[in-house]
Amino acid sequence: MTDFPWLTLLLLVPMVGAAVVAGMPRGFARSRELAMGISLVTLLLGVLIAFQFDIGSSTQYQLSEVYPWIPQFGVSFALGVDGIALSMILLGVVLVPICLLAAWNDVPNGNNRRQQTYFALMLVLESMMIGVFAATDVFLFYVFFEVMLIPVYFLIGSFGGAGRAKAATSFLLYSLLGGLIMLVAVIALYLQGPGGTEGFLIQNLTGLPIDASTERWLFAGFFIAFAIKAPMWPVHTWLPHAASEARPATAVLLVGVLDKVGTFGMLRFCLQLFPEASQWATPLVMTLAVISILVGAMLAIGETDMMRLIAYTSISHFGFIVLGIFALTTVSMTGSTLYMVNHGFTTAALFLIAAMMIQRRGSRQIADFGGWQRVTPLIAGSFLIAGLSGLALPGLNSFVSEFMVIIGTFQTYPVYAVIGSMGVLLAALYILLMYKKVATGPAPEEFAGTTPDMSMREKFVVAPLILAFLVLGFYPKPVTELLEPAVQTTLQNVGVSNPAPTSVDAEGNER
Amino acid sequence: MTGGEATLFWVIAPAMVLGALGLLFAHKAVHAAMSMALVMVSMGVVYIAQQAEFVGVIQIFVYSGAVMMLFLFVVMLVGVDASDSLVETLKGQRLWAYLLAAAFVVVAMAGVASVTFREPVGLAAVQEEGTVTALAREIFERQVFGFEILATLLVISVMGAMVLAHHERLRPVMNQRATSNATVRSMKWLAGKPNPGVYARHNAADTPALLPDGTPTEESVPRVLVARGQVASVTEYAAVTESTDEGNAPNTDLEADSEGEGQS
Amino acid sequence: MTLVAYIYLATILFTIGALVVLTRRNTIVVFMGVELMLNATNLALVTFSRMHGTLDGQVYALFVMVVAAAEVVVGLAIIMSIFRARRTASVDDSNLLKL
Amino acid sequence: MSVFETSAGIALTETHSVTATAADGFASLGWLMIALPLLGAAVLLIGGKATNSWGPMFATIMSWAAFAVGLGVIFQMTGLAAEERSLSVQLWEWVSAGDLSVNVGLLLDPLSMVFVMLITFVGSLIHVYSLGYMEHDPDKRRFFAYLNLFIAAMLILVLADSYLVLFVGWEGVGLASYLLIGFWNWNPAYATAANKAFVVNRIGDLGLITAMAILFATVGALDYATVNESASSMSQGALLAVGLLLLLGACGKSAQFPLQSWLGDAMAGPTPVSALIHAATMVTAGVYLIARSQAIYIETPDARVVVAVVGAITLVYGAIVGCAKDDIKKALAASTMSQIGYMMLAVGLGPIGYTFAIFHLVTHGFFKAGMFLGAGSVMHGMKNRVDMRRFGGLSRVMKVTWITFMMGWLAILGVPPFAGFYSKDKIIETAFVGEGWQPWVFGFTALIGAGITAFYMSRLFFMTFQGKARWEDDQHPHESPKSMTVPMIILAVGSVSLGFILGPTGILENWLEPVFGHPEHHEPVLAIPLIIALTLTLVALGALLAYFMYWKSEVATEAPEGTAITKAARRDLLQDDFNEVFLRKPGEGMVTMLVATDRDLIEGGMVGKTTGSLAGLSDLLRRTQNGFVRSYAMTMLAGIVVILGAVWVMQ
Repeated sequence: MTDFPWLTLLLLVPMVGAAVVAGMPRGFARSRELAMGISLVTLLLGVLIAFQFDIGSSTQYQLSEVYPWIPQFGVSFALGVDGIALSMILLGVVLVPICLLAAWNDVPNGNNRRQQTYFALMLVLESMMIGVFAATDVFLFYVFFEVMLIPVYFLIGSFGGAGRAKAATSFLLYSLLGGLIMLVAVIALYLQGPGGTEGFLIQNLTGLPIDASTERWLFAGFFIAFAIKAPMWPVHTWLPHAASEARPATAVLLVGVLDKVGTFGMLRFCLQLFPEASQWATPLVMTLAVISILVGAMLAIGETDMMRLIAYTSISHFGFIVLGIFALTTVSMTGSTLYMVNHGFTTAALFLIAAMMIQRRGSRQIADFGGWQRVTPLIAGSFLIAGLSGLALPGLNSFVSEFMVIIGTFQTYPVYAVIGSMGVLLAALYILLMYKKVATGPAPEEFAGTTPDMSMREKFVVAPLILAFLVLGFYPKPVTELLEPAVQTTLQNVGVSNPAPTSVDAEGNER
Repeated sequence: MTGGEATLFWVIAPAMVLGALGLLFAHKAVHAAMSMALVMVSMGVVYIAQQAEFVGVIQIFVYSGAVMMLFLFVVMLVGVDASDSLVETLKGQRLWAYLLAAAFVVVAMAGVASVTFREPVGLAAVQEEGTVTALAREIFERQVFGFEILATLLVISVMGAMVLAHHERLRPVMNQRATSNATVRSMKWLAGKPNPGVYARHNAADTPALLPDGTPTEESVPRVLVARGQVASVTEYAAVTESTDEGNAPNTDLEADSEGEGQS
Repeated sequence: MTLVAYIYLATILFTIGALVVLTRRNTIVVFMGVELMLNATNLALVTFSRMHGTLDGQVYALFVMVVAAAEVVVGLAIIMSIFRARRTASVDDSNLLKL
Repeated sequence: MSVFETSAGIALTETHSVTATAADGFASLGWLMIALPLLGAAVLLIGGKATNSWGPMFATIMSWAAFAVGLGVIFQMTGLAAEERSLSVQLWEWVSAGDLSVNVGLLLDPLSMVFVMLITFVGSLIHVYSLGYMEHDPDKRRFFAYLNLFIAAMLILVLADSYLVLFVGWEGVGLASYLLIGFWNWNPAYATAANKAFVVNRIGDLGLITAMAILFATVGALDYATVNESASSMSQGALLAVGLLLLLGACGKSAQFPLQSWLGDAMAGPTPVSALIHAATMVTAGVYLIARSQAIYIETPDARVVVAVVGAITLVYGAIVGCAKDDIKKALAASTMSQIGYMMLAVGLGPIGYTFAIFHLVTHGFFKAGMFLGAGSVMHGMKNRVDMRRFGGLSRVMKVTWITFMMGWLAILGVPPFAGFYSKDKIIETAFVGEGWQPWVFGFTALIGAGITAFYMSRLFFMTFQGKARWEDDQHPHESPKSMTVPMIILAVGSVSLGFILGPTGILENWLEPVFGHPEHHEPVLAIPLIIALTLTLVALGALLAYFMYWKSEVATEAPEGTAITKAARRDLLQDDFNEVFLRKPGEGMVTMLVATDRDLIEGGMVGKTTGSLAGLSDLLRRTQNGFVRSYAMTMLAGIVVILGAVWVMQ
């Protein structure tokens, strides 16, 4: 069964599903159930694939498939996963059904195709997500990277809130800008490579003898695209708009999974393909990462719109992820990749639960809330849990990863680690201040007693997320085991080894 | 180029340029079309002179005969009188157009002049079995695919023209019943419009009838005449009545008319 | 006096046709300008055909005629319908290309 | 659950070393101590309204069950030789990547078991007390869930076998504390207090995280065993840094200077919470952390001195604040701060102080919890008033509360033979041990602190229970129900007896010897009897002063103006004002500035100007698209001319 094209199948199921959902007659009443079924099948398939994956294997990409696509230009349709890609794909296929459930009543089923379009777009997005993480051909990656924008653009632009047009345009332009810069780098990279019919395969482009200045330019081309995607300060301004104007389910997929393409790309492309340049750029990148952590957190503290606040917290968290990636130690990089998974769940919970309150209150402004712990105790309680996950409370998912990033970074860049860890403190401030303003205080009279608490559907949205918090918080081992070999491979490609404990060095005796 | 052909060329080329200039400067569309036809016919002659007999004949038949007639037909439809205003609406358009055209002529001619053409081969060799046959061979053997596509294009364009020229009927045809129903529903002219006026000296349909207060009413005249502006003035006859009935000075022409009418 | 004279003639006719298109505002006249340009091109094609001793130029001239005929048919139909709708045959009045 | 054979060990002074052995028998069920209250919390929180009726009782039972398991473990331990009383329970591999590998493991040793006993016993008593105290609260179930959560987290903290697992408990108790301080968060001030507690604690946690980062970078592991073993091979700089950062963490959790500001506000929580978390258990976690990290502090005397200095400052600081507070709970909170200052001082003194610090910690846990419960009982009878100036003469109506409170009062004063005498005097004696300036400074600070403590605690006691009744008109004080008084009585018995049971008999010292070793005996710079005499004299003086000021003379129902220092002490010696001016205001300014920067400079300027100029450019180009066919045709002709021209020029 190893030759079976699992990944292509995984890619196709939601894509074909989307076509089916979209093709149903106008006013079709069961499109939600249909989409949900498709996403569950995808999830099942994803889990099956996870079992096919051999952790101990020595090959970098497993389940790989290579078909010629445009052999004249060296482009092939090549899929394959390492531990990092697989974990991101799994994150995606787990989050999509949750998001679909959360989006159940987002678009009413009128005598038109809006509902079907909405759910079909989500499925298309899922397919693109899988593709972008599974692509092992640089050009194919680029194609998915760009095509992915289309469903998001429409999800924001035609289903979003009042400022959706601006948000969608801003999102699209930012991403396209990054993508175009990357395209230049992609083509230039191909010209540096061996060429031939498989000239775009990552394997064939790894470890190229490129001269230093070219490598730095290429690195910059890729890095800018990923920094915009991630997003890092100062190219972050599209995210708060997009996240606050999009439907919460879209925002979850956008921030929780799609933006990970940025950090994923830094790992897989920037570090692996341009090791020298990566090390050359490390001080700058680390500085930007630390600025992202601190500025993102402080902007979150100063924000008055709940959704935008959550978006800013993501900027801060992405800072941590980038910090860990470029610290180039096994611990920090494993931490970062684990953070990528954790952040997906955390943001999902924050966005979705905040949206439940926003929907009931009819406003996104934090100042319009107050005392909601007494209006909807269950929602407020889960919001607190999600918030605690966001501020990396030990026992919940984010802590393990954040801690690993900090102590791993400390091994090589203590100063950055210490400054970055200030983000831990600021996280407590933004989460708790928001919770205080939203949930504590006297119960608002016009809502108390009349506003319904969490419905059964919403419980099914929140429960898996909180379960994921706890499982990943207390037993992250299955995930770290998946991630660590991939991280090790990347480190080998960069040619860096872990720093040994200094006391052992100094004394010369081993523990 | 033999002497005969050169002569022909020097006669016909200025004619063609003149025709083209006529197209450029003629005020009336009809004149423009006529100059154009001149150019077309001359062009056919030139083709024939250039050993392209078939093309030349087609040029005269199809272009001058069919296409130009079509143009004239449309010109007639749109209005023979329609003439261009000489006031240019786009600022600088005319000036720039002449400048650019001059530049184009200079550049293009300079370009052509700088090319060294080889000795003309002539068509005698390829047209051994006859002009038409050679051409037919060319078209139906080598270029048959393009030919088929052109045929399709023609069909499509005909369809397009039909669609464009066709006037979609937006409401049902008004038959007699519908018309009478509409009349009754409108509560206007239930008993029919008044007949045209009848005067001693004139009883054609173009004279309006007079209302009881003596004012003429246009409703009594057929609509077409009104549209054409061919309604006769009542005053024409009033003047006559005035002269026959001097003692009764009219306040207005119309009143005079009506009085005159009453008296006569 | 060589065959190049025909090419010069074609150039002049083409220029005049272009001028007609640029300066005249009556749609029908503009259209005739376009036809003039096409004819000028045809003249060049036929001349080249004779120069090179192949029939390609003539064939293309024929094809151009066919295309021009098709164009005239559709174009005039368009002019008719514009005229019906707007009671004018001026190009400037129908600046429909502008949103 | 899997049991690993590890080399988790406790390294002490060079000669003394105990290796933890894998627990077997009953002790291998040690994880139940944590699991049971955690289960309680989970059942109550997830069960929702269905558990309203039986939930609180269930939580109480869970807490007692944890106590029972702890007892069982201790019982098993007593059967082992002193050197073998260090048991390890390995649960599962938690964090592992590269060189980092941390197991979730428990270390059952004498030190942690002392804490287990204190936490579960006092904690369970307070559960019982809360059954009465919170009886009419609509959210009673949530309260008990949080209490159970706290017990579980605190047990994780003390039972952990590595800094990272300790950190889980560390933040866990912080969360429980946050939830409980903000339990009545319909009052925005209470919610703010909860936030403050969490955020200030986070500053300390930052220290702890950084300390762990240094440990990992230098030692390569985070479990106590490895760290203790390798501490001697660490560089002095790293040791000092770790020592100070751990102290920062301890300061946050134990409300020590300069991170003490949250404790007073934390009194916003229900009184049982104040008794349990902010007096008996959680706030002593800092002391535990320092005691646990003794291997590091042994190597770095400089850090140790800083610990002692922080302790000394806080003990005076708390005492001064305690003198000025009129809010009974805030006065007790200040006293807690001061008493923990004593413990901190003791652990800062090095090996000779550890045992006494833990001893004082235990006795303090009892008498301070007892007094807090007494204060709760008073509030229960006085409709939740806390202003001592409107109390007075309650001894007549609340006999049980009065007596039990008196026991606690005498204990904290250090009157023989009450518990405080044995524990606190030992610390004062130890403070006088040493060379150079240290014994004199620390000794006299501790001594004077004892005098001030006597004054403000007597003030508190007299203002509340003695003198004339100054009640407001609507007050009808009454004794509290049995469920509340019984725990108070038990704690009072402890306050009376724990001292001479554990102290002079050497039970505690022997019990903790495997952990702390047997320090050589040092003579204080003053004779011991002299120290005791001085202490008791100062205590008597302080109490007498309070007697004349607050029992014999009239107590104003409105606080008098007071001197500048009184005013400052009422405001926690201007700590909050300091924070406000030097931390919060600049922080707020920074946030405002950054928001403006982000909006105007980055979004408006960098991005906005770019898009703006692009839009301007396209606007210019748009003008050429005027919709006139002839214009377009002209551009075409121009293009052709240009191309032809270019061709011509190139030829």
